[in-house]
Amino acid sequence: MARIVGGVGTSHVPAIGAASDNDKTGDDYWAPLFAGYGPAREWIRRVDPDVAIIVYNDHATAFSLQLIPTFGLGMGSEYPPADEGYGPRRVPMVHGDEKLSWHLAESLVVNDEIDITFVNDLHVDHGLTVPLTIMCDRPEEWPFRVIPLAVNVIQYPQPTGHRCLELGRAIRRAVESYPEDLRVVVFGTGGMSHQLQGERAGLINREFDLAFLDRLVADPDGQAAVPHVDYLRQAGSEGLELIMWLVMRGALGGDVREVYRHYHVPASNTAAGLIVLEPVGDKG
Amino acid sequence: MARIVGGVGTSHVPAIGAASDNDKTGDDYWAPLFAGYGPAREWIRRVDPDVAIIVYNDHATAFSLQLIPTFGLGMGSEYPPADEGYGPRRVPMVHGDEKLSWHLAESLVVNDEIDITFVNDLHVDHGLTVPLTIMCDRPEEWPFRVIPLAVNVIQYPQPTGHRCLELGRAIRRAVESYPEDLRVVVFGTGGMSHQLQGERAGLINREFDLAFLDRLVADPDGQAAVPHVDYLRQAGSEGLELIMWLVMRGALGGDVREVYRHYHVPASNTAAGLIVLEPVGDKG
Amino acid sequence: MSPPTDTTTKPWDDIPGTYVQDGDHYRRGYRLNMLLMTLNTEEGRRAFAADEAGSLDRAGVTPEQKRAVLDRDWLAMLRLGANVYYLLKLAAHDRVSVQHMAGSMSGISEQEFIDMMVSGGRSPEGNLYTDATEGGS
Amino acid sequence: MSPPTDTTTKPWDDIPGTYVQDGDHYRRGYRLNMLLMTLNTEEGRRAFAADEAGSLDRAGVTPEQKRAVLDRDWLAMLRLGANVYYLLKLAAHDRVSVQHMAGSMSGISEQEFIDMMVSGGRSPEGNLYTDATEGGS
Ligand SMILES: [Fe+3]
Ligand SMILES: [Fe+3]
Repeated sequence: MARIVGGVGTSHVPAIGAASDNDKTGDDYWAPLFAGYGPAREWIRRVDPDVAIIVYNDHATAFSLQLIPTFGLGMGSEYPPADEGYGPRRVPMVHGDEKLSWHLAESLVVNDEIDITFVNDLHVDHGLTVPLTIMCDRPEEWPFRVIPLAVNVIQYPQPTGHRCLELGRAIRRAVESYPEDLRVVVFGTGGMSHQLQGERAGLINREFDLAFLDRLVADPDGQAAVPHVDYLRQAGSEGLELIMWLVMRGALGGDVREVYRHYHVPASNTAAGLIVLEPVGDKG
Repeated sequence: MARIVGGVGTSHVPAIGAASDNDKTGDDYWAPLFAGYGPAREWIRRVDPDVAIIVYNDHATAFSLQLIPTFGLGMGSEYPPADEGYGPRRVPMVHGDEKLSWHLAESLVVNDEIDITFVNDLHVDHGLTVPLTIMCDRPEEWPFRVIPLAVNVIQYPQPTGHRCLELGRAIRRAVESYPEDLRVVVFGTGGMSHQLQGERAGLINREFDLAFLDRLVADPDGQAAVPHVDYLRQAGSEGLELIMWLVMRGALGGDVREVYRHYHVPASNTAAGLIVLEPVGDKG
Repeated sequence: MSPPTDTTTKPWDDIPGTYVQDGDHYRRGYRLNMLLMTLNTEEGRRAFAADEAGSLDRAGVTPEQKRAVLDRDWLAMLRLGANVYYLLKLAAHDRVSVQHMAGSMSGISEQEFIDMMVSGGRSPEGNLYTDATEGGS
Repeated sequence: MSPPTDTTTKPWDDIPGTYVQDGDHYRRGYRLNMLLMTLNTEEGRRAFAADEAGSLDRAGVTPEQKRAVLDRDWLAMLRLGANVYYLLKLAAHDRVSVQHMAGSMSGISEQEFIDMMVSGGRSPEGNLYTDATEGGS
């Protein structure tokens, strides 16, 4: 039986990927951030997952205003890194797990009435590949298969925090009903506080971010009830990406153990956060 | 305040559109079918809606296996008739209602946690245009605006009957919370029993179809609990399209009055059904 | 995309002569269906008509799928992963009727199929379960 | 697509200096954003670089949007419906940094913006409500 052995919440700032790709992780600007990634990288090596379900948002790359899925689930066998303006990142091909994707789709739609959009041909942007870099550094091949789950966080109306948490819980049920013996990790990505636009660009809210991390661990239902306008106001317009961490949290079940936390300002225009969680009662 | 003044369930067989487009509605083969459309056309002229929300499925036209939304809501101002192999049908442009689309999206996602895919550029195929022909004949311009709502009925896993009914109920709440004074009709399209494929092609199940119509009117929750395999088995593989009628039924609220019913075999390979419903307590 | 085999039992396995578009069918037919999808445009239809074999090769379909398309073996295409809604694009391209295609799949002529439909269609009786015992399964 | 005006009040109206991608913004910026989307491909970037004005005309953007793009007036583009994730494609095309773009929108230089971020970013204090009374609204 498959099971969820851990969860990762992490920012997915493009500049973090660029710093890694361009050998700048030792620079004064980047060294403190990357130093904090060490323990998380050790953790995931130890946990050694077979598959990561990466909850992320596409940034006008695979999707545009022409078509915006609330929840887009990757069904493919390969997800090439996308060209976002500079040509594709030179990182390994992202390999999928079609069988598990179909199982997830079936369980989510039939058992939990989540209205998934099935996406086969999907180029994945920094929202998905930067978290891989953060957790895995620069391997020849990514050490696990990946199922992308793209969430609309850009276009109002975004799914509610409650819905994101429920999606996570449905993912947990789906994984636990999969007959193969797989170790699955779920990533929630994006955030933390940042605003890239407008006269208020550059907003950082450390207090909000740290409170979010605390409540994510201890009171996910409470955090899921926070209305979107509070994120926009307190965490910046792009800080709303944090709702994707609720999907990850839901997938971990009731109580969790906080394995590791890292918080650093700035990564480019963003407060970079990282949290590693394990479900209580499960061994990694 | 906008309100839902009626519902239409109807087959959307391409050959019905072709018969209309090619002036064959008086032929022996087609005359009995089209004769039965008269009272429904009179009804919709009398009801004179401002907008029709047309629940239909795309037939490998706007969507392909590359990307399959469970529920795709049209957000555009125009939906051109699509080329499905013979060039586009020569029927009028389908005009949308962007403001109502955005209101629906907001209400469905935020209030009812339906995970809509927003679709702007959408060419509409026979699934949407044939019902317009059935209800409106061949006008210079369609007499009302249209909001397409595309449901995945082709690719397993399809949304459950229960989910379809709940989507309809959420549409009702959305329409009733719209400040403009609009008269809205909802179409559920597809079906009835038919199977276009395999050694069992040509299956027609009159008994199933008529029982479906009865329960759609009197016991929608009971009909919504029927598992998909029963449709596949009893109504043919393409008969599963009937779940879209449940969306329409949900949008009409509790009790309904059956205004009109028509049933004819065959339209091409299909049992053609038509039902007109009004919410009880509302005047058309 | 690896060609899948159906390994699990499914609730529709005992429906006779019916091919359900599930995940296995999806994966089996992906490339073939995406090729058929190109017939939605005039440009795609011209390209296919000009060089069917080459179009099939470029689409990366299997040799069996290619053979089935070139032979217009509708049942074989279906079994090899084609979806009926995509096959209708090929029927439109060939200017053959749905009745021709459906008749071919069910082993009768176009006219026999039309006559069957006019007489009320294929009866559910004996056609709901593979073992032909109604209510079985 | 008719250019919309914002007629309803929204819960985020009192957040200062923030442009929310709602339905009105979507409709206002649709064509402009779809043009910016073309910068995702090498081909699109070449076409835009070769003839910016012509690309904008062909995309059907408004004269105000065209002017804002040609002038690289980032705040004007935003106000006229551009979305920041789409604007980042133009920043990438121009090889200017996010800090340059964000600084331009907030009225400071790239270096000033970088320095502000290194010092912990723009403070929430006084920046959560337009009337600058924390907890108001
Ligand atoms: Fe992001
Ligand atoms: Fe259909």
